[in-house]
Amino acid sequence: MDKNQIKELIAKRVAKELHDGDVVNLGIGLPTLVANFIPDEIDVTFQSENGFVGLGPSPKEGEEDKDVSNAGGQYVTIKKGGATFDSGVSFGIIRGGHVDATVLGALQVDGEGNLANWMIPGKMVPGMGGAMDLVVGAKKVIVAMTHTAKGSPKILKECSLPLTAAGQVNLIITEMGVIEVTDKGLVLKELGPEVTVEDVKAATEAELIISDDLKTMEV
Amino acid sequence: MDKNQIKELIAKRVAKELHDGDVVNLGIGLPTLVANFIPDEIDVTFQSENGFVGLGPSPKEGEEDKDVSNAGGQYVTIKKGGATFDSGVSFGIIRGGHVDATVLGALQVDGEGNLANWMIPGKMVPGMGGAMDLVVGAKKVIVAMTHTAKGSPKILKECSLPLTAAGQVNLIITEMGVIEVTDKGLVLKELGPEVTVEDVKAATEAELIISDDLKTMEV
Amino acid sequence: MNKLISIDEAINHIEDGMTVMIGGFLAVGTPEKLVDALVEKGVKDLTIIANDTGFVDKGIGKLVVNKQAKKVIASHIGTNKETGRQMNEGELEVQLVPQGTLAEQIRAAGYGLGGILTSTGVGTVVEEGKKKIEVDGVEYLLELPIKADVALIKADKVDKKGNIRYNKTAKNFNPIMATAADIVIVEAEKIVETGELDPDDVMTPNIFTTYMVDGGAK
Amino acid sequence: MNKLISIDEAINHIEDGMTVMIGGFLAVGTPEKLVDALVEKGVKDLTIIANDTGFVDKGIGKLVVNKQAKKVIASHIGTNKETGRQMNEGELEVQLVPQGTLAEQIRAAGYGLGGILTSTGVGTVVEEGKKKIEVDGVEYLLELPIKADVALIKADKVDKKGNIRYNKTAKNFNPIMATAADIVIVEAEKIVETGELDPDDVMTPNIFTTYMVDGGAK
Repeated sequence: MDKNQIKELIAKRVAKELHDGDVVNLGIGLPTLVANFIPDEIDVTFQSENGFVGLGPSPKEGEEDKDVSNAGGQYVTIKKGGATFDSGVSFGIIRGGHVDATVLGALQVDGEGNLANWMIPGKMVPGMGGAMDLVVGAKKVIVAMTHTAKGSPKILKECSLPLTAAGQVNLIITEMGVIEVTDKGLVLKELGPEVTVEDVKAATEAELIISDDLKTMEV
Repeated sequence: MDKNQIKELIAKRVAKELHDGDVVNLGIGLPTLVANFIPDEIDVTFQSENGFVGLGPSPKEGEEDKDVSNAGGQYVTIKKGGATFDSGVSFGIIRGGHVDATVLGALQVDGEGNLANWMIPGKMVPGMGGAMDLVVGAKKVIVAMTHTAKGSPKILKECSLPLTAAGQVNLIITEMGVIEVTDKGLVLKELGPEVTVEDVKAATEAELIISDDLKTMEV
Repeated sequence: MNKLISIDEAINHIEDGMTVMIGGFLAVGTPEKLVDALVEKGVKDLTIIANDTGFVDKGIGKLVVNKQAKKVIASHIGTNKETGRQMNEGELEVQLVPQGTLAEQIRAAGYGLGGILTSTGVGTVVEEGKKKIEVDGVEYLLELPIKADVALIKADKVDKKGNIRYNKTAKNFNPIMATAADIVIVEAEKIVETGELDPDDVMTPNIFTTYMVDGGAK
Repeated sequence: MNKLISIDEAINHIEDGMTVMIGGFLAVGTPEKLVDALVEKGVKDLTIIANDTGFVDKGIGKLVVNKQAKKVIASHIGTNKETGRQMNEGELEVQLVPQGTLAEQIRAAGYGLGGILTSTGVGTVVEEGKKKIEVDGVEYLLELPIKADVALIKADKVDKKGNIRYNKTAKNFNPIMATAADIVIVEAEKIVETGELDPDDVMTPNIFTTYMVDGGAK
């Protein structure tokens, strides 16, 4: 698989986690692609933390509204039946548990469900933006990312970078598999295409419990 | 003076405390009358804690809007340029110090600026409504009331009834005078018509400091 | 997902012993048809959270008169003598809360805050049993979130997706309560098509609305 | 009281060393004309409170590039390399705050709360130096109010009394910041007559607006 195929695979698998009626926040980058793979028969409402629900597709060129953007600053549209609000309400929605799922990338995740995705000390300090609130507030936190970075594992025994939140991740979806964060540790529930359990173990620093009911990732 | 003349005198004197641009909350009863005595040349915005600014006069009979009432539940009107909001915003405005003055009645006030106006244990327990927030939040708290109740002083050495708030009253206006609450105690600044300093002292349980610059109440 | 249901279906979500928030300020902005249906169904032992208990024959007061409440959390009960009578005779527990504090406590529950610090009530009976926290030399009360099983909300308009618009002073506690209950039932005077409300005109976003009922125009 | 003044008059209220809140989210909803005038005036040593520092040539970032800030309080600075450079070289103090916490801290200042409890940031560097408070076995951070001397706000419409309406996602921090500064200056695309905005359509009530300037339609 090339880079784009990997991203598409992950996004498609994440889409299957979403249910009719869900309110979902998609992070910048890979998670944004998830919106493209929601089946027509289910109605998912996308929340954008800069202040609205009902995130629609990108506008046609020349039809942009300077006052309608997503949390990444790109021009987007608001669907019929959407609603706008200020940052206080937006994060009230997030912190108050009214977002069913948040999908975001990670620099590191560990076996305790800890997540690091907002800074690399001395190198990259962009700020946490809304990530800390999203990870603490959303009912389900799905990390969607490539399994490794330049060959190094990103699923670790313990995160070494400053945390975005402690113990909040529920599910990790990569091109190599679907991993659930449980009280007992990380459980590999589904295996990606073209890989073996040994491949996943080799690419993962954290201990992996292999589900008795291991399936192949279906997308 | 009969009862109505007394109320009118007090309301007229309170009106003189209000300035152009002020945001003012008037309590139920006597304080409501203050709105009738604002000079045309000054612009005072009345805030109603049930959720709007721009409180206007009562509607004509038959022109009531069931969804426009004041904090006493009476039908009122909203002036041009008014704005409505929910109870969270309304008390944000109050608690946040955006109300310049609140005018309310009292069962008891004392020399420390303590106020009791919301309950008589075992007898009358209506609840504090918005009074506690108003008294703590408004920049200036003006108590507007008759000087005594059935001949008994209401301005006491120490309130005996449960407090609405501790140390928040700034000014007491009665038919007998204008009394300022200062660090040193209660200072009689103005004397009501038809009374002497001795009369006021006799009708007041708290110590009164007589201002060097004692004036006659002008209304 | 069709959120538009009948009043009877809506009321079936409310059971004995539940905690119910009800919008309105002295019966302005109270969902009267939902209250009437609740009176008719006769569910008991409710904990009612509201600004006030309305009047004996109007608003939330009807539930008190019908003895359906075991507890009331409100800022004011003075306009309904029956609430006071039941309280004095030990039939009803009444917890009085400053109005602004009540609004913030409900908002805190809806918006995921662990509590808020306020000066309101310091030095009064309101501070009894509460944690005091000093910040920069000023003393505050820590007030905790208040949430409910069900919120009954009165709207002017609702679109079929559940976006709500309130009219004038009929807002009061409605928009806040709509955030702080597991089930949010909205009685609307007008049900409109999705898209009729501009995103900027929505006062409560559709994601908060569980069900809505047609309250008909008055 | 005439609140409508020129941009120059408005900017004269901002002096060296002041704390200034500025609305906007990645420059959407930022009052660009006020920012430009502030750049031109060249006031220094500002503490800037904003969601982010925009871009080097757009939004709040222009003030950073022009070295007018001594401190920035924001949730995100990644879209403006100059902010990071000044921070790394010790020229600028940057305090990073989770976006939702920043919104609540500003609201707390505007609405008179002594602070709020949030779970956001627990177990991260955000908790450093903060009081932790446990409620029902859950640990929260006590986050304190953040206020400013001046708030610069971007509106779609303002009426002559100062009632504000924002457009779509250009709201973001604007309505909250409008509550939390001693002087609130609103740049509006359209100034309309008092009465043109229905009381239910007002998003920030006139009492918060100190001054407004005509930002002209784009």
